Amino acid sequence: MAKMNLLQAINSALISMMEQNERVMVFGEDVGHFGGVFRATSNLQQKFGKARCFNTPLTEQGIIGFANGLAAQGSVPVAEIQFGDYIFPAFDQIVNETAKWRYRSGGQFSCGTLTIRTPYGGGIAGGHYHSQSPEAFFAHIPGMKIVIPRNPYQAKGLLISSIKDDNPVLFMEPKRLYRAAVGEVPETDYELPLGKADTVKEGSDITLLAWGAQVEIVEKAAALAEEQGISCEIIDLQSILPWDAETVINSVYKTGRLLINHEAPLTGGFASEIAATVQQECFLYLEAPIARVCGLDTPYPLAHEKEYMPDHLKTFEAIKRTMDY
Amino acid sequence: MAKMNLLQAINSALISMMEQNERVMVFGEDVGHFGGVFRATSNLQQKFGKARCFNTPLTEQGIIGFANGLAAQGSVPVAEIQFGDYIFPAFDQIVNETAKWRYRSGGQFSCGTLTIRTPYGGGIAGGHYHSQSPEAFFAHIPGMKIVIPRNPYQAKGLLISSIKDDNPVLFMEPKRLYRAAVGEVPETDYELPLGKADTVKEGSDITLLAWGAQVEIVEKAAALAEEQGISCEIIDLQSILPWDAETVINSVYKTGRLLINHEAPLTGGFASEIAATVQQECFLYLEAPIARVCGLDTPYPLAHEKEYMPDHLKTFEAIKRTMDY
Amino acid sequence: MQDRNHLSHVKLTHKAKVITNGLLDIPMLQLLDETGKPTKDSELPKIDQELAQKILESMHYTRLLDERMIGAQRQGRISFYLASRGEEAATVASAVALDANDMIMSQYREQGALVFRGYTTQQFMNQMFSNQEDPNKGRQMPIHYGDKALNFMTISSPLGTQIPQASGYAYGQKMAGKDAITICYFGEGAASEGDFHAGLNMAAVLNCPCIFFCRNNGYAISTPAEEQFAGDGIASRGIGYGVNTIRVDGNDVLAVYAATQIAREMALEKKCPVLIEAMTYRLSAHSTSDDPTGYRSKEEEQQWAKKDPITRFEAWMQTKGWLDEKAIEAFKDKTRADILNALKVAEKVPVCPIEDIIEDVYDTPPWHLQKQLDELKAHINKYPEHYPKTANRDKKGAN
Amino acid sequence: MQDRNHLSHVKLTHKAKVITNGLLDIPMLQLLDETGKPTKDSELPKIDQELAQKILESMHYTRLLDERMIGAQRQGRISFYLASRGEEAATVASAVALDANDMIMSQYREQGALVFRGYTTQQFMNQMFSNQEDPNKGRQMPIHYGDKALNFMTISSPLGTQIPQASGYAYGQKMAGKDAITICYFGEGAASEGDFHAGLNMAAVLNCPCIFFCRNNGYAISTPAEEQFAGDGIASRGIGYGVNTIRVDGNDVLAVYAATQIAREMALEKKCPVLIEAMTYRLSAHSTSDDPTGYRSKEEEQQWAKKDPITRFEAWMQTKGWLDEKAIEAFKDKTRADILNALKVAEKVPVCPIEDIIEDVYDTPPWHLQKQLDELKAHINKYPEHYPKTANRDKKGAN
Ligand SMILES: Cc1ncc(C[n+]2csc(CCOP(=O)(O)OP(=O)(O)O)c2C)c(N)n1
Ligand SMILES: Cc1ncc(C[n+]2csc(CCOP(=O)(O)OP(=O)(O)O)c2C)c(N)n1
Ligand SMILES: [Mg+2]
Ligand SMILES: [Mg+2]
Repeated sequence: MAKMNLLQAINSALISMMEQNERVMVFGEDVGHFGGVFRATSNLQQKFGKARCFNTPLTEQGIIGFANGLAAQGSVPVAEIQFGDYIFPAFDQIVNETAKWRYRSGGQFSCGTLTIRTPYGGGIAGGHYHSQSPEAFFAHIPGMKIVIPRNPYQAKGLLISSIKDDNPVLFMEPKRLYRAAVGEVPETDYELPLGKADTVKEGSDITLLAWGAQVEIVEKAAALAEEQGISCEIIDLQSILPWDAETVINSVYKTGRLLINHEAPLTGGFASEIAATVQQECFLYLEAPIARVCGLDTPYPLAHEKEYMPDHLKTFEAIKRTMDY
Repeated sequence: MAKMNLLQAINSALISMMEQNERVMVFGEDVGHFGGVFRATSNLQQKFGKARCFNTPLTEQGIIGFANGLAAQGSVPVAEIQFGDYIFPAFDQIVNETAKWRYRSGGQFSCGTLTIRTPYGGGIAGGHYHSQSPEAFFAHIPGMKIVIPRNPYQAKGLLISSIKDDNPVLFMEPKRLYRAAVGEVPETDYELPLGKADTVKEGSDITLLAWGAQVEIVEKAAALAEEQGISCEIIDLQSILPWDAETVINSVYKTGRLLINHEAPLTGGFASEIAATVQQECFLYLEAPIARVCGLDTPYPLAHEKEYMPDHLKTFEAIKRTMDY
Repeated sequence: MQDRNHLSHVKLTHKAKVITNGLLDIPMLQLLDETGKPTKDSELPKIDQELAQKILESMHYTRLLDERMIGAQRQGRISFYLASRGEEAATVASAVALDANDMIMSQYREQGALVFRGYTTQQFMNQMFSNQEDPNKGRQMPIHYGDKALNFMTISSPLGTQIPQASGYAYGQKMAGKDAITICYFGEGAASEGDFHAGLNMAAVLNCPCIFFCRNNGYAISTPAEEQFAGDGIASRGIGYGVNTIRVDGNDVLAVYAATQIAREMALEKKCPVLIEAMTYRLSAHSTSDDPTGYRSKEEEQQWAKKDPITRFEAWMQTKGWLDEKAIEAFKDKTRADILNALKVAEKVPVCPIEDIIEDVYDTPPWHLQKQLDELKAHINKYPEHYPKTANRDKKGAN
Repeated sequence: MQDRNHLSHVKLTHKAKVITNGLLDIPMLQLLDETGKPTKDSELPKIDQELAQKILESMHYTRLLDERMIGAQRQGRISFYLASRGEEAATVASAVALDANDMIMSQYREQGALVFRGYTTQQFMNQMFSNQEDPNKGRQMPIHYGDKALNFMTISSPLGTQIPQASGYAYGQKMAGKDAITICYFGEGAASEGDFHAGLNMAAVLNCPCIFFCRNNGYAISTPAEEQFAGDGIASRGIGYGVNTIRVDGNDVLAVYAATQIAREMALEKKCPVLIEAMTYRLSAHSTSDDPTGYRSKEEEQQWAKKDPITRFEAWMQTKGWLDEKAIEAFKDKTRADILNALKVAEKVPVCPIEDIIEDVYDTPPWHLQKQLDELKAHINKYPEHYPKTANRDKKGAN
């Protein structure tokens, strides 16, 4: 075990994978000698050479296009998109190519070995071009997997699983936790299962569901609620696609109430899918409407970031409203 | 009044707008002399000259980038994307540019005059690259409006409103109705309001919600249901963003049941947003879970198109299940 | 740390002079003139009678396949077809220069390359009838072939996407120490996509052993080349990326063959990309959905019909004494019969069973897809008459 | 119908020759050598003492602003800054050649152009403090300026997006019969984006009166130019698109001015795009978030510091007898004081009131945004101490 922050955990996972499998290659803008603008790929070029860890030209569509071809060839690309906000030029390569490659070829070829890493999320005074949480766009793409860790331990285990998984994975890293989240992480390899939620805390009155950096927000809200005698069950979804409906549904069977928190705008955010599914599956168990505490339907603001955020107070208020319904 | 099919209605709207306002320009792949691969822009170049109706090079990101600049300049671009399946290379220009332009400039500049037209949807043996219904991807973008007509009358009125509206509008055309949908259309100008649903048929037992080509599917299902004494209210959403929650909610207050039908894959489709909102607003009125009858979470199949489609039989079955809940 | 100077190679000038169009004239390699005679001083690539025969047959086969399938589409037997008439030299002769291990990533009009590689008539038909014998499992519209055994990547409709992918594929081949390259075909229209830019630039910077083979056939559906670009075709862009470039007469089998051979050798040895622009003309309609009379004249088409690549190659073979017209006629008759036969077989093979609808989305279907399939099957069982292709079948697909 | 022939301009060759790198040497226009002396035979653009003085002051102002704001960022007063040290000639002198009606669409390192246009110190500060006096309403990170009155389009972070937009903007100007063009600035890194390709090609085909001004400063954050492209810089790409192209010494005020004047005249008269590649060097870190010691040497930086554009221009002014060092020192002192003053004013101006959070998403807020605002306001009223910037304010924004 070693104390690592989230970046170090990612770096450690990449090193393990590159050591184990010489077909693993890491590339993206500034990931080479410099180690990436957040330093997640520090020392990889130095350790594994320029052929396996390299800067690309500044083109996200090119990075993913290249990665798709490399994956189809049988290599194991781990491509970095510098900010989640800049993944959209690659959207076509992801929606129409990465995700459909295996399907369209009848399983003859695939991009299964591809992992795309990208930092996402706000709370860093980044405004609308350095704060977006685009997971819902990708959740509507059959063929993709989407994974989001909330702490260093998860980050390493889930990233290793993502790289080993034979499906294309979008691995989204909550950048405001890059240095803030610190914890004990095994120095050796380990895998955490994809598609599984993590029950962070058990409780009986209401289920609080979040992922990534928002888990600590709902934890804070839960602490306030507990003071008022409300027992909260907290679930970290971890995988957005496929998502662990079973764990969520079982929890709601028990608590009868569900609150989902995410940073992305409300309309069409992934909370809507969860709410739609859970109202279907738990209709007779629900004691109150499923609450969504999300970002506003605006671009991510700069000056009003604090007001925009689905913070612990908004979550706490929604818990109370749901309890009092 | 004249009998027109959906394509002719669109062509008629474009002619009206180009006649009225010399700043209106129509462009895209093959839209010039040839009049577009579906012929929606027939004769526009001949009538208004090559400077106002022109072919572009084959680049969707370029078409929308160019259109964004043209709109910011004060012209009124109507850009065509040849198939909805090929809009993704332009996704960045739409998400990060079109939709955020007014916001980021504090209202100094905007792309409000832009209209993007694109055919979408399946049922034409087009497989996964000529059948997609991508509306949900765009519904998660604050700043966009999304409009979908179901017949020639709507098509003309809504397209004119979209072009005149001072917000960027994505105008999605159900291509399997291009020639199949025929109806009486005024030869003169008229506008239909954006953001408003259209109650196609009143009923008391269940609300059926759809848009575009799926409206006729739910109509067929409703006919089957009526035979069994189930009274269906049918709503055509018409605008996906902003959507007319009020009309839907009021209908559900009355019927106590809601079924949403769309062709796009279930997970993260726009039905999820509607379900999430309606379960919140109508919690105490709902007599059964909100049903979603949608595409499967797979790419749009070719050989199994019929099986994939959320057709009238699947809808009818879901109506019965919802009634019997 | 390395000291860098992005200026070190740049010469100075002190007179403001704008570089305007026409600075660069990229000539076109032609080895056979339009009558099939070797051009002056031209060094022909090595080619024996057997290979020449195979090339000629591949071109004829391609054209016959095109003709028959356009017919089949008109008869409503298949939904769509896309012919390559006039471009057979470009697609067949380029494939000739490749090794069987080289990966082909094509756009959609390169059936000639696939024919040369040995795709069988039955395979063509199975794909076009989307039946369960198609290795792509009938998932794509007609003409979107793909075959792992032949190193022919499954075709994808979105244009240009295969270009950066080819760079990545080639990089992977290099890293894996393979003695193979990737060839990437595309049209001059697709070269307007951002992916073209990304793909060529990345290949140049990352030294990918890849041939970018552009078929400049003058049109992208109805859009003529002059509304597609203002520069000197696609070749002039190669210079911009620092990519080795050759322009070739795409209707000249020998020139295409020679250029692709040189390109392959260079790509493999120097681990670098090479761009080939083959100047040709799409004699056919864009596809069966298209009608070119809306955008070009019969006269123009006739002009180009005179440059027919098959005729030209036959004329050359004739001068070599290699042309056996009877044998060719026999080959054509047999091919026509084979195609019709295979077509009849393919149209009777059922589509994949319904279980297939959720396959290959992921490596194994996750819970939500399994659930959707279960519901779908129950529904089909309830209304078997509405889903005749899939109802009442055992898993093998027998009705 | 017009008969078309995309081959008609192409010359033939009969020897297979690959065009390899180095065919094209695009020279760089330099009018003042590195010591500030006019180069041999060079024809200098017309420039009087007043204009020279204004250019010099704009460059100094830009550098002082950069220095002060880097300091302010270190002090934690603003969150982010991005300096243009070393590139002031490229950005100021290009703006000098423009008309006030020309639209500027910049990347982010072109504060020099904005200074020359007359953006005030207070405007700079209001933007950087995201306060309610910023015409962009404080919605963007520092340095994302925009000002309609000055025809300076609000900056957007996603790289390259402004390039096809500039083509469209220029097309609109042409169609509206305006006597104005658009200039589009971008870095050599951004030129790798697909949007660059689309923008230049469309401008060439659609005859857009637009100057594409590339600052090739050797780096994109840590990525050196040689890992960005393999061709002859960005200029060689112009040729590929058939776009008129000039390469210029970006550290030479007079050469940049002359080149941009020529480009503007050509763009306006011929209704066509012109590409300028200004060779320069980013002497500063990429931004305050960056530390270049991780990827380049001090020696390399020092090499380039010797080519400082301000020093060079001062040396030339000196030879003209136009340099009044005292006046310059006074100007610099006054500028420093002005900046500090404006900074202190700006940091006290509040951010926009909370009502603003839903404004400008649409022309008017739709129902769902209004509802979200109402809920938010109620929430803020409940916890005013947690939202100190917006709680307990009247609509005007006074606390
Ligand atoms: C991204 C994308 N945009 C548009 C289309 C529709 N489309 C199919 S073929 C075609 C023209 C392609 O022309 P070119 O690349 O020159 O190839 P050619 O047909 O001439 O062989 C177009 C616009 C597409 N398939 N993909
Ligand atoms: C689409 C996109 N990708 C990545 C980034 C992150 N980024 C910001 S600046 C930069 C480097 C730009 O280099 P260049 O264009 O050469 O301009 P310079 O900074 O040298 O002036 C990068 C990668 C971005 N802003 N947008
Ligand atoms: Mg073509
Ligand atoms: Mg740069």
